[in-house]
Amino acid sequence: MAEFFNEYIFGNGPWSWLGYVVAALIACILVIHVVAVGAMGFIWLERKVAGRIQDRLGPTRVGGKFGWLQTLADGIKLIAKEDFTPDVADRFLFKIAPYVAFAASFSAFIALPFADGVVANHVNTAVFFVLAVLGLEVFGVILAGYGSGSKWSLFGAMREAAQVVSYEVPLGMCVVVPVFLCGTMNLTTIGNMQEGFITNWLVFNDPFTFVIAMVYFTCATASVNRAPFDLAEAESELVAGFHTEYSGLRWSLFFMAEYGSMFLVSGLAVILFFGGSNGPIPVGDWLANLLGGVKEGSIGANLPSLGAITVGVIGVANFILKGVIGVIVMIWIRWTFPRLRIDQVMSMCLKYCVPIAAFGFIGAVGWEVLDLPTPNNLDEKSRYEYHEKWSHEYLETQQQTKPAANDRHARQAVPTEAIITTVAVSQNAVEVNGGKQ
Amino acid sequence: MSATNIDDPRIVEFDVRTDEMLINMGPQHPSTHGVLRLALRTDGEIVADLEPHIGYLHRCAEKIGENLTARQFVPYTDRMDYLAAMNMNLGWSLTIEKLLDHDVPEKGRHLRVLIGEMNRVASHLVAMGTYGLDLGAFSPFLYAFREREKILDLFEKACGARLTYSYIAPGGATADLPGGWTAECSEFINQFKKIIPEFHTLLTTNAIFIARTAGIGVLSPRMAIDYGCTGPVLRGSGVYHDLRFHGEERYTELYDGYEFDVICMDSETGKYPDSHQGVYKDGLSYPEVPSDAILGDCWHRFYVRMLEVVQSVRLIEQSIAKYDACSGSHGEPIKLTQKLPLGEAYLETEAPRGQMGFYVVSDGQSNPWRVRARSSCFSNLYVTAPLCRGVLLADVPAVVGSLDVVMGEIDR
Amino acid sequence: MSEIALVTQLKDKFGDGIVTVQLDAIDAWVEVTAPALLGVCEFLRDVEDYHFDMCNCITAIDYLHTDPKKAEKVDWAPHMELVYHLSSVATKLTLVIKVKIPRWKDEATQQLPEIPSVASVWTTAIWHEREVYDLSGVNFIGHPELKRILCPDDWEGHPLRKDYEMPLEYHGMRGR
Amino acid sequence: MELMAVSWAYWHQFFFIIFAGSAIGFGCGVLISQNIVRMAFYLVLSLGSTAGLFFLAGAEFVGAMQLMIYVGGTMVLLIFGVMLTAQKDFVNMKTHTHDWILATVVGGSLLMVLLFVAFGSEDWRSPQDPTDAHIVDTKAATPLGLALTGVRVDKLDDLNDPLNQGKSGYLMPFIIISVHLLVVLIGAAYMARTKKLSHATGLRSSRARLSVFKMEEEDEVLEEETYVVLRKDKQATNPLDTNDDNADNLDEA
Repeated sequence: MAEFFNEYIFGNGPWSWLGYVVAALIACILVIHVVAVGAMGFIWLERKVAGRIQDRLGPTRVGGKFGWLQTLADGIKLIAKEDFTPDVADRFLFKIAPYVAFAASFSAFIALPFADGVVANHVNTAVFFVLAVLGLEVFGVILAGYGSGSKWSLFGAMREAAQVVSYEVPLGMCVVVPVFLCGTMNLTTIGNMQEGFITNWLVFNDPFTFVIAMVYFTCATASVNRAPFDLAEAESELVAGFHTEYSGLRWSLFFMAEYGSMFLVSGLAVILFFGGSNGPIPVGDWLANLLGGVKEGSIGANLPSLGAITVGVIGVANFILKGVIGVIVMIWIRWTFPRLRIDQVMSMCLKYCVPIAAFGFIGAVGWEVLDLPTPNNLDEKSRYEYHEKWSHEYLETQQQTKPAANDRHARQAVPTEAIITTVAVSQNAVEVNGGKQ
Repeated sequence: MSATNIDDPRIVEFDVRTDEMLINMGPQHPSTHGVLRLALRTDGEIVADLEPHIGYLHRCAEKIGENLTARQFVPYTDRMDYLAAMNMNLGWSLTIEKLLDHDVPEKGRHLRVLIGEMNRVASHLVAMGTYGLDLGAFSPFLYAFREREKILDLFEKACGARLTYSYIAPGGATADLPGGWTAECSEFINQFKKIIPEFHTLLTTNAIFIARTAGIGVLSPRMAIDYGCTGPVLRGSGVYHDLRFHGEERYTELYDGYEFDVICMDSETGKYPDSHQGVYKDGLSYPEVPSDAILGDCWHRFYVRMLEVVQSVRLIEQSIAKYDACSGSHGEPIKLTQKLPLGEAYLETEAPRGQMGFYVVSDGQSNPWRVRARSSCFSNLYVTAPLCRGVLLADVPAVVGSLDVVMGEIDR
Repeated sequence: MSEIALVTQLKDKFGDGIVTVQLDAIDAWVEVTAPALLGVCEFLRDVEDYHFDMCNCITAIDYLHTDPKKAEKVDWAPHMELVYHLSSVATKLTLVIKVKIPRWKDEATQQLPEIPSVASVWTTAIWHEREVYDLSGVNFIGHPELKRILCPDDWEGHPLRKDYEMPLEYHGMRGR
Repeated sequence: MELMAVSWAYWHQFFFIIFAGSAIGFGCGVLISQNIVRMAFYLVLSLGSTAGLFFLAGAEFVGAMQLMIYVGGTMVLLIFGVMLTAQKDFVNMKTHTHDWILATVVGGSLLMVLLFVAFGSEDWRSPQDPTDAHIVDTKAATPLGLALTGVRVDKLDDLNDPLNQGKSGYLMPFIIISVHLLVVLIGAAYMARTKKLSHATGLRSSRARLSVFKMEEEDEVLEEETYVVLRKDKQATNPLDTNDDNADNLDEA
C-alpha cells in the first residue's frame, strides 16, 4: 500500500516517508473501525437479546423496525453530554484512564487473526501477546477508580484489580492446552490446523480439553468483568463502581473497551477451541484450488489470488459468526444470573477454576502422551505446513531469505531449515515420542 | 488516632495499621429502597458498624390526622405503604369501625378479603422483583412487574387508581366492584398459577441466588421478637405468628370461613406447609430448603414471601366464590363528618410487610384528638444494624432488600 | 377473665404503683406511675402465663386545649400521657399500659418531662422512644442514644405538641 | 494481506527512537514526580516501552513476557499497594535536596559503569549501515522451548556433546526457583495475616472482631454473642459519631 502511495502521490523523492505514514494511519483506522463498529454492533445486540430474555422487544424506534441505529444515537448523545472532572479527582489520571483501558482492549486485536491470512500483524507468539495485553486493561480501571477520588470508585477499582489478576492464572492454564496440542503459539497456525470436518476442532480432541474449554469461557467472562462477575461496576452496591464519576465520551470509551474485550475473548475461544475460521460454512484447499490456487500467484506478484480472497472472506464470516455466538452466550448469562459476592468470586477462582484447569491440563497432557484416540487428524499434521497457508506472506516464507553476509547479529540467528532438520535429528537423541513437535 | 498511646506494649508490635472508612450508602443510592441513608463504618470490605438514618420522607401525617375527619384521612394512609395501599386503608377503616363499633355487611367483608389479598400478591411481586435487582439479576424484575401490571389494571377498573386507591373506607368501600370484575380476576388467577413456578426457577432455586442469600443476615427468633419485627421477617425466623389467625377478634372474623396456612417453617420437620391444592403445578411440591440455608436468613425471608403469594391466591379464589354468592350492599362508607365517640381504639392488621397498627384517640369531635400509625418496617429496619455487623459490603443490600422496607411507611 | 388475675397480681406486687385499671374500655388499659413503669414492664415481660415479649407501639398524647374557652369545659388539667401497647407472641394476648406525666419538667426553661426508658426491656423501644422524644418532646432517662430520628437534627420544637407552631424559616426556607 | 509494508529503511530507527525515548523519559518522570500514583503510572509506561523495544528487536516472546509479568503483574500489585496507602497525607512525597545529591552521586557512578560496559562490548554496537537493520522474523519461541527441555540450541551441530543428550536443560533450575517462590509467597501471606484480631483489642477496628474466614462458619453461638455485644454497646456512646474525643472511652467497650 505504501508503494502505491509513493508511486502515484508522493513520488519516490524526499517525501516518500509520507507514503508509509499514510499507510500506517490507514492500517490503524482499519483495525479500530473493525473493532469499534463491532463493539457498537454488540451494544445493540445486547439490548435486543436482553429484551428477548425479558419478554420485551428492545429498541425498535431508532432507525427502522429493528432499531439498529440505536447505538449511534447513544453515541451522539454521549458525545454531546458534558464531560466534567470532579474537583477532588486527580485530574491527570482521571483523564488518561479511559484511554489506557481503550488502548489495552483494542491493541490485542493486532494479533487476533480473523481468518487464515487476515491479521493486522503476524505475531509468532500471538496467544501470549493477546493474554499479556488483556492483562493491561485492568490499569484503566484501577486508575479510573483511584482518579475519581470517591470511595465508591476506589472500592470498585480494588475489586476489579483483585478479580482480574487472580483470574489470569486459570485463564493462562486453559490457554496452554490448545497451544501444546498444536505445538505453536501462533494463532493462525492453531486456526488452520483445525481445518476439515467439525470433529477436527480442538474442543472435541479429548474430554479434558472439553472441560478446559468450559473453564476457559468462565474465566474469560470473569476477566472481562461480565455477568455474574461484574463486581467492579455493581450498580446495586457501589453505585456504578469505577466509572461512577464518568459521563459523556469518557464513559463511552469504557463501554467500548468492555465490549471490545468481550469480542476479543470470545474470538480467542473460537480460534483456540472452536476451529478458528473453519466453521459452519465449509472452506478449505479444495475451494482455493477450484478458483485458481495460490501456488502460482496468478494475478500480480504480491496480490493473493481469487481463491485466497474467497477463502479469506468465508473464513472471516465463519470467525465472526462464532465470535458473535460466544458474545450472545455472555449476554444470555448476564441477564439471567444474579451477581456473585467478591469473596465468592475469589473462592470460585482459587477453589474451582484453578484446580479444574490443572486437572484438565494434566488429563490433556496424559491423553497426548499415551497417544489415546482423538477424533481429529491433528497427529499427521506438522505445524510447519500450516503457517499462514493462504497469505501472501506464505509465499515469502517458502524462500527463507539468507541473512546478509556482513550482518554480525544474524550469525546467531539459525535459519529455519536448520531448526526443522535439527529438531528431527535431535528427536531420536531425546526420545521425544510420536515425532510430533 | 488519639485513642492509642504509644507506650502500651501491645501497640508496638502492631504494624498492619488499617484505617477504617466511613461511607454513606444513601440517601440517593440505587439499592436502598427509597430515601434511606446507611452510615457504614467499613474495614476494607467488612462492615464494622452500620447505622440507618431515616426521616427524609417525614411529612408528619399524624399531626395532619388531628385536623381531618376519619374519612378525610384515608388518602394519607394510602401514602404510608404505597406498595400495599389497600391494606393500609383496610387497617384504618377497621380501627375506625372498632371505635364506632360499626359492622360491615357480609358482601363488604368478602370484598375486603379479595382486594386485600390481591394487593398482598402485588406487593410481594414488587418485593421479589426488587430483591432480584439488589443482587444483580435484572430479568426477574420485569417478569414480576408484568404480572403486577395485570393486578393494577384490575384495581383501576375497581376504583380508578393504580397505586394510591383510597378505595376501602371506614364503613365499607367507596364503590362496589363493577360487573364482570370477578370473572376477569379469576381468569388472571388461573394464568398466574402457572407462572408462580417460573418465579421459583428464576430466583429461589438459582445457585448464585442461594450462594448470595443463604446464611446471610441470620435473625434468631428471640432477637426478632425483641426488635419488634413482624410479618414475613418474623415468620422467616420460624416464629408462628400471623395476625390473620392470632390477631384481634374484629380482624380475624374478616377471615372466618376461609382456610389457608400460616407460612412458617416448623423447626422439627424443617418443612414449610405445602397445602397447595392445585395452586402449584399439578402435584409438584415447592422447591425444598437448600442445605446451607439457616432458619432466619435472607433466603428464608424471601421464601416465606413467595409461599405467601400462593396462600393469597387460594384466598382470592375462595373470596371470589363467596363474594359472588352473597348479594346486598357492599357497605356504604360512613358520613364524611361522622362524629367519633369519646374513647380510643388500637388495631393491628397483617399488612404484606408486617403488622400495621392504627391508634385513634377521640374526644367526641369529628376530628380525632390523636392519630398514631405503628409502622411494621420501622421496627424491621432497626434489625439491619446488628445483622450487618461483620458482613461484607455486598451483603448490605442483600440484607436490607430481604427486610423489604418501604420508606413512606417508616417516615410517615 | 384472665386480665383480672393479671391485674390482681400486678396490684399486690406493685401496690400504689398501679393507679387505675380500666378493663371494660375498647382496649383494656392499666395506668401506672412513672417510677414504677420499668418494674412493671420487666414483670410483664417475664411472667410466664402472660409473657408480653413484644412492645408494639409507644405513643405520647398531649392533653392541652390552646384556646381557654374549651379548656374550662374539660375536666382534666393539661398533662402528657404515654401509652405502651404490648402484645405477646407466645400467649397471643394484648395489654395497654398508660403513664401520666406533666407537660414540662419546669415550664420556664422549657425542660422536657422525664420518664424512665424501657429500652433495656425491649430493644425495639430504642427507636420508638427516639421518635416520641423527637415528635412529642419527652426525655427518656437511661436511653442509650436519645437523638432526633425523623426531624433534622437541628430542628427546634416538637411538632406533635398541641401548642407547636411551624418555625418562620429553616435554613432559608420559608416555614409559614 | 500484508497491511503495512516494513521495507522503508528508516522505520526501524524511527520506532527505536520513540520507544527508547519514552522509556528514558518516563523513567526520569518517576524520579521527578511528587505524586505517588503518578510515579507508579510513569513506571508502568516506561516498562511498557521497554516491552516495545523487545518487540522491535524481534524477541516477541520476551516482549510479551515483559508485558505480562512486569506490567500486567508486578505493576498491578504496586499500584494496588500505592492506591491503598495513598490517602490523605501520604500522597505527595517531597524529596529533599540532600537526598538528590546522594542519589545523583550513587546513581551517576553506576550509570557511568553501565555506559562504559555497554559501549565497550563489541557485539552490541549498532550495525554500520542502518538500512539493513530489520526485524528478523525468527521463530523466537521454539529455541527457548528446546533449551528449556534440554536441547542446546547453540551447539546443535556436534551431536555427541554430552550437553546435547538432553541432560543440560534449564528445567531443573526453573522448577527449583518456582518452588522457592511458592515458599516465599506463603510466608509473606502468613506474616501479613490480619494481626488486629490477636492482640490489638483496644482499637475501634478490633470491635469488628469478624474476619472473612471466621464469618464462613458463623453459628448460633456467635449470633448470641453479637446480641450480647449489642446490649453492652448500649452504654458506650454511638461509635459512628464523627468527633474523635469520644473515641477514648471506646477503649473500655
